[in-house]
Amino acid sequence: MTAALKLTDLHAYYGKSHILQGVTLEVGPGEIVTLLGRNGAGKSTTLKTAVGLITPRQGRVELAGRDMTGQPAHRIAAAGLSLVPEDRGIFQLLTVEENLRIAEKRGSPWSLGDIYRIFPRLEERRKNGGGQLSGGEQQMLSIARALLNGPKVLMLDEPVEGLAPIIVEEIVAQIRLIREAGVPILLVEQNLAVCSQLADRHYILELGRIVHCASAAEFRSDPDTIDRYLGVKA
Amino acid sequence: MNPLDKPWAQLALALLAVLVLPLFLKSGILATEILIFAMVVAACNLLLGYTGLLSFGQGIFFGIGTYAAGICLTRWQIPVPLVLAGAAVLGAATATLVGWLSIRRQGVYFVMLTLAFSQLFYFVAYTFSGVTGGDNGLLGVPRPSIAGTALNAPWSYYTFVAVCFVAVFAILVVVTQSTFGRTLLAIRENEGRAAAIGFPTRLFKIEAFAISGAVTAFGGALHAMLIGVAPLSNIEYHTSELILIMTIIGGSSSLFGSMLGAGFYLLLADALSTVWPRWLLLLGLVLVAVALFLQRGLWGLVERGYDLVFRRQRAPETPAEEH
Amino acid sequence: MTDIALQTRGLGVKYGTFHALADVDLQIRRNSVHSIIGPNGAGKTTLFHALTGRVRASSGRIELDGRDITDTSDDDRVRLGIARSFQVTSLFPNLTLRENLRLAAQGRTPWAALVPWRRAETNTEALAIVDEVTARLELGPVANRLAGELSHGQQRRLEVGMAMAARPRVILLDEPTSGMGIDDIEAMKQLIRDLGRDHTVLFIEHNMGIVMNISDMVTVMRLGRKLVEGPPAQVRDDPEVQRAYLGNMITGDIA
Amino acid sequence: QGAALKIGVPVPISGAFAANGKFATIGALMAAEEVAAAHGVEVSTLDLDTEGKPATAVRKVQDALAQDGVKLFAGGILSSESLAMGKEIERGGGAFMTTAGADEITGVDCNKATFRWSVPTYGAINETVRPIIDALPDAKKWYTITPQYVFGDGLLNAAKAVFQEKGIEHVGNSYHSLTDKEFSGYLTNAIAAQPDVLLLLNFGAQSSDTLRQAVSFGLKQRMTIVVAWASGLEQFEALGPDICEGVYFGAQYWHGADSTLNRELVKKVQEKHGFNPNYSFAGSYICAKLLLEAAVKAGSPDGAGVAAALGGLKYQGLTGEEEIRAADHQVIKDYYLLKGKPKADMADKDDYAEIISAGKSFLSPEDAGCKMPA
Amino acid sequence: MIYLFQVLNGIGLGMLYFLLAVGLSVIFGLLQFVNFAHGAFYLLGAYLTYDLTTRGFGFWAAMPLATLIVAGIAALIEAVLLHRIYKLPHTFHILVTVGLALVVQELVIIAWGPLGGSVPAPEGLQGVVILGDFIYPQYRLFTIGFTAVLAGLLWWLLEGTRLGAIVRGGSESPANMALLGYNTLRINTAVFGFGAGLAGLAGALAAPIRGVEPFMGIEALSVAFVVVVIGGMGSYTGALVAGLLVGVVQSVMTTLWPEGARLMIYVGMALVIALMPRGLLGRA
Ligand SMILES: Nc1ncnc2c1ncn2[C@@H]1O[C@H](COP(=O)(O)OP(=O)(O)OP(=O)(O)O)[C@@H](O)[C@H]1O
Ligand SMILES: Nc1ncnc2c1ncn2[C@@H]1O[C@H](COP(=O)(O)OP(=O)(O)OP(=O)(O)O)[C@@H](O)[C@H]1O
Ligand SMILES: [Mg+2]
Ligand SMILES: [Mg+2]
Repeated sequence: MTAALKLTDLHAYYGKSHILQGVTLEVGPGEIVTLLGRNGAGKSTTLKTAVGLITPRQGRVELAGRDMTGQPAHRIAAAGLSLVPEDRGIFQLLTVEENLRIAEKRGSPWSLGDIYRIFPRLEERRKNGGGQLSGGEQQMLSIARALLNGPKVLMLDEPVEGLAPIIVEEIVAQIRLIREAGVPILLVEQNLAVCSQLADRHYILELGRIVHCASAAEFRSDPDTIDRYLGVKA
Repeated sequence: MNPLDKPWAQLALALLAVLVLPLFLKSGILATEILIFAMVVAACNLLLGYTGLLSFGQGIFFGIGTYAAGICLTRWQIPVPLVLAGAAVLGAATATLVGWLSIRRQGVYFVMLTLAFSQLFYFVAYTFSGVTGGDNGLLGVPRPSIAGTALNAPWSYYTFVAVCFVAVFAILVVVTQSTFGRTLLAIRENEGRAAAIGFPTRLFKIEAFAISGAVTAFGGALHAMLIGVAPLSNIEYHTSELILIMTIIGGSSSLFGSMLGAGFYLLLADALSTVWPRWLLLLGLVLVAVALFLQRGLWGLVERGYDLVFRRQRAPETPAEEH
Repeated sequence: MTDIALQTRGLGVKYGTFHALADVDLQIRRNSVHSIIGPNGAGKTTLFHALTGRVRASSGRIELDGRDITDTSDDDRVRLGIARSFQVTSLFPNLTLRENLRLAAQGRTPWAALVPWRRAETNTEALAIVDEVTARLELGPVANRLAGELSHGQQRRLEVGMAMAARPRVILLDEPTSGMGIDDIEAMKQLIRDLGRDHTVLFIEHNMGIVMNISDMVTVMRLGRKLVEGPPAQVRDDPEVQRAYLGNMITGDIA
Repeated sequence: QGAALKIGVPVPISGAFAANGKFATIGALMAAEEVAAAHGVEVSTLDLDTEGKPATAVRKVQDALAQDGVKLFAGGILSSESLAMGKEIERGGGAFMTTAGADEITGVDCNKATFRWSVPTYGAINETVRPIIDALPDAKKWYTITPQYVFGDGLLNAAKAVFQEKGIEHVGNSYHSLTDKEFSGYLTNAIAAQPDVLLLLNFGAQSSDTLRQAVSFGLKQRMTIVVAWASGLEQFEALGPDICEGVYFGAQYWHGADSTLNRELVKKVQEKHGFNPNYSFAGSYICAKLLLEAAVKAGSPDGAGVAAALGGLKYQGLTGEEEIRAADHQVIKDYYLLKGKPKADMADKDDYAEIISAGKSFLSPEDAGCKMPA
Repeated sequence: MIYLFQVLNGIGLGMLYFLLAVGLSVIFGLLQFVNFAHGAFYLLGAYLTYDLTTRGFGFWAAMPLATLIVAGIAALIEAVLLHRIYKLPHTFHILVTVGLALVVQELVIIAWGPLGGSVPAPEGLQGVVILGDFIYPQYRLFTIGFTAVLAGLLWWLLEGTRLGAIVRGGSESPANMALLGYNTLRINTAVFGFGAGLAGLAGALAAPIRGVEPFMGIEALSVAFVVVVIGGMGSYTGALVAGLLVGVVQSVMTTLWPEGARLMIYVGMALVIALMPRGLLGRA
């Protein structure tokens, strides 16, 4: 069975600095996979490179078996790889509804109606400017937009960062729902609790390389690894 | 750093250019005009290259200098050194005012403000024709005299301007090498940080404007004496545009680049305009080409040439130069 | 003289109509290491902006050594002895490391820099500071490289060095370890602890390892207000802090 | 004969006035060839692009004087550049003949080296306004639109004097700047004053714009429109016959003028270039011709000799009998009043207008303010 | 009474200014690109209309055709040349577009000569409207109505449609548009062509009023800049309000203090920037 998303030996640079030094990972159909690592390890860069915002110097990006390497971001996005970026990427000057409307795509299993059912807050605030939303609302809007775009694979970059626990829980629930709808997810998250609640598998990234890969169960039973790579003492 | 960027090298190049120009150019007037614009462009460079300020208002100061010379020398018999000093002071004062008002805004808004000011000063000069002669300009501006003889021959006035030019260029080199100049560079790089480490950045920018205005007005005064009139066109928006274009063509990373920019433009215009009336078309293409292929201007070309000749022997430090 | 180096009373900051900071009372003891933690958007950086004068306080007052500096401009505050580093690295990328530090050292006497003929090299005092800071940060080997060409960790160190070069009495560090490798973090920890001996250090940090280890005092912020304040151990066990920041699951932060 | 003659043609070849410069250079060249053929001397022209800027003009003239040894200059279409060049050429010991408009050229700023072929503002107004007042006795109210600078004021003051003398009511004037292109506001002022005649005192592109907009406002049906200082054929071509029809134009030159030299010139230009000479062409031609012939007569192109040969010269010119007044170097010649023809009446594509009247009106050199330096 | 006329004049002028400025503003807003070649597109629009009408096309065919050709040329220039320099500092935007403006202007002179010409008002709009003391050219009234309708349409297009949302979104963050599957390069080209087309249309509409001459572009550019700066860069309503304001002030000034009409516009502009750094309606 082909992986929904497969990255092979990706190398990427910012100017002269060699950030990704051979990242290889894959996301299977219906899977939630997390990518862990320290600040600056290159997690966000991995996601950006996968979606084509950064062009890899070397390596390969495959979406459901299709080679997308070197394609511009809009092609890859149109082919079904959705990224909810770190900064959420809300258009501040557009209203909530406009933000959603420009993301609508024929063939997406989610409609505007579905979105308002999942995130009733968004319907309440649909005439609000994107810039006037609270952080949690922005996060919902960003995820909603990705859904309307009909993703084949969804990549979330720190979706719960800085959010109140109640919202974190809500978003975690939504992520589950999305997975149940059949969309595989690649999740970058620093909150280990979130990761362990959601993920089927984990990758650990360090200095631009994947240094560890484990299933959720293995990971939980191996606190040493967590300690070694992520430096967390609970 | 490229050794050519060293202050002494810059000064030496300027001196060399002043001495060599007469050998290559038949026209003393053209040579003189090149020197005048070279200093004016260098002053613009102090703003663009060293402070990061894209000023569309340099024509204001040039025009102010022109009129200062025009009025002083045709209405009253004021000695030339005094007139030049007065023009510089007036230019500095005007530039302080314009700078003070303009630098409150940043980016494109700053550009637009300086542009608005240049239009404003043009219309003021145009409207108060009693003082400025309006469209006719002020006629009969005399050349300076030394030991009782007026410097009417082209090359004798060239010598006078050359001395002024070298002095001004040296001053600008000193300014850019000073703590002040180096702080300007920091402001250009990252103004927020410069403020955060304690520099009142507005003051620095205004001072840069004042120095630039003084030099530009000084050049304007020399220009009025060169052509014998103080024309309205010197304060026009086009003069500002011209100075800016010369600055960018020359390359804003070095003062001597300004000399290259002024020389290149004036010689090109002089050569092309007699060949083909539609020479502005070629000029347009040159501008596009510079922006696409020569972003460090002619000076960048000089640096590249230097590297090619003198660096090739040494082992390459990095496998490949960026770009 | 009191032993309070910096204090705020009822400090508030508004961005437009949005209250980013409200009613913050803070007392930073002289020669202490005081850390500020809190979720993203809590107003920590805004607090630094207010303390250094980058943004205007909309209410309340700020005192440095008992002197009211609420309306003092940002460059004046540098001269009075407040210096900072930035959360997002903010250097002069096309100037050398030495020049970056020299400028920072010169920043205390900016009027001298207005003289357009004085050479920078005549300010021997500043040059001495540059050498000292370079040595202390172990940046000597790259002192003549352009700041933009330094590695991320080196840039972060230089970022802190810029604050040190101003010879401040109070030094504010905004997430000094963000983007640093594990070794760098250890070194930075030492440095901050050191700095606490002859300066007053106020720093923002998401790395609980550092915060809990070297802070004399921790202030937790949330939604622009002070939530809890106390010694590290007490803060760590505070249920409200756990709910708002450390999280009810595990810690809020890795690394 | 002696050495070859060189004549500089400093005109705007590029820039906003390039159209004028183009014809001026061909005109001067034709004059040079004629003089060369007639007197068996070698004559060459040197085109100097002034770009319409006084600074460039002066620089080029200085260069031509100093390097190329050129002493004779025919050209200078714009007032500002002509004034500046006149001074320079005087300093350099040359001779200069121009067609520029500013009264100062043969007025307060007159000098030994500078001659002017074109009629000053006084004559232009008197030869347009007077005949129209006589022809339209019922038109008692006039409105003027004037560019705000010395030249415009020259025309306006001359017009006011005529109005006063003739008992005409001057119902208003609108000043505008040299950079204006939009005249609807000024025309609205004019409409509000309800004049019988609208007198436009601007020139070149600005008078074309004003006229065009006036016609679109339907003013042609409500009042008589007069353009006191039109540039003739080139302007009519830009405007087209529909706009010109019924409008009065004052002009320095018209290719339909009935004089021997003009008929010859028109024929020659038609043969050689296939067009009718316009003002830029004719002005440059006659200036160059006069200068060159004077140089031939004086035996040298030196300024003093040429000036002496030109001063007081009477000759059959393009406008008929012409005379160069020695006291201020002003050419005394006819100024034409033209009226635009309906398209249907045009004999050929350039037959835009008919000559209503022509005549000479000049202030005395003293009244013009010329104190010729000794 | 005369002020009423002047205000009407001003509105007519102002609507053309608006049309001219809104393209510049949209281009700046979307591409952060300072376009000194905007006047050249206006020039081209006017000359193409002139050319087409002299070739026997009616004005009603010439106007849209000229607009489309200008938009096409601009889009081509963008796709081939300009998109390479967006990332460079503004200095280079200015250099390239000043160069382009020169090239266009000289090409116009080469193609159509330096003299300029007149474009007759379209059949049926050549007369004047007379109501008592009120005289006004029909064509000018038409342009007021036409641009007003156009302004409404544009507003709806930019603010009310998904297309407009895409354009405005793209102006905020091209990267985020790409993440939603939009080709921002193509959007940029389209928007540049669209903005330039508006300038071309303004030129086409202005041609019967003021004729054509090769230097009309420079003058249009400076007016457009003034309007955009006063209205606020990138603001649609700002361009409309400022366009009308500048037009009306200019017109009314011709009665009040004609010598200073031009001066006042620049004084006003300097004041607005000094007091309201973002212009009247610019984004914060
Ligand atoms: N635009 C940029 N230019 C230069 N370097 C960059 C840029 N963006 C990121 N980097 C550097 O690339 C490295 C990897 O960054 P990346 O954003 O991928 O890290 P990350 O793993 O997502 O970290 P975080 O947990 O902080 O989000 C870092 O060292 C960072 O400093
Ligand atoms: N210039 C600004 N205009 C408007 N709102 C702002 C501005 N700067 C910050 N904010 C808002 O103020 C709040 C506090 O921001 P601040 O940067 O102080 O947070 P912080 O505590 O430093 O967060 P972090 O941990 O992410 O650095 C945030 O909600 C932010 O969105
Ligand atoms: Mg990241
Ligand atoms: Mg912060």
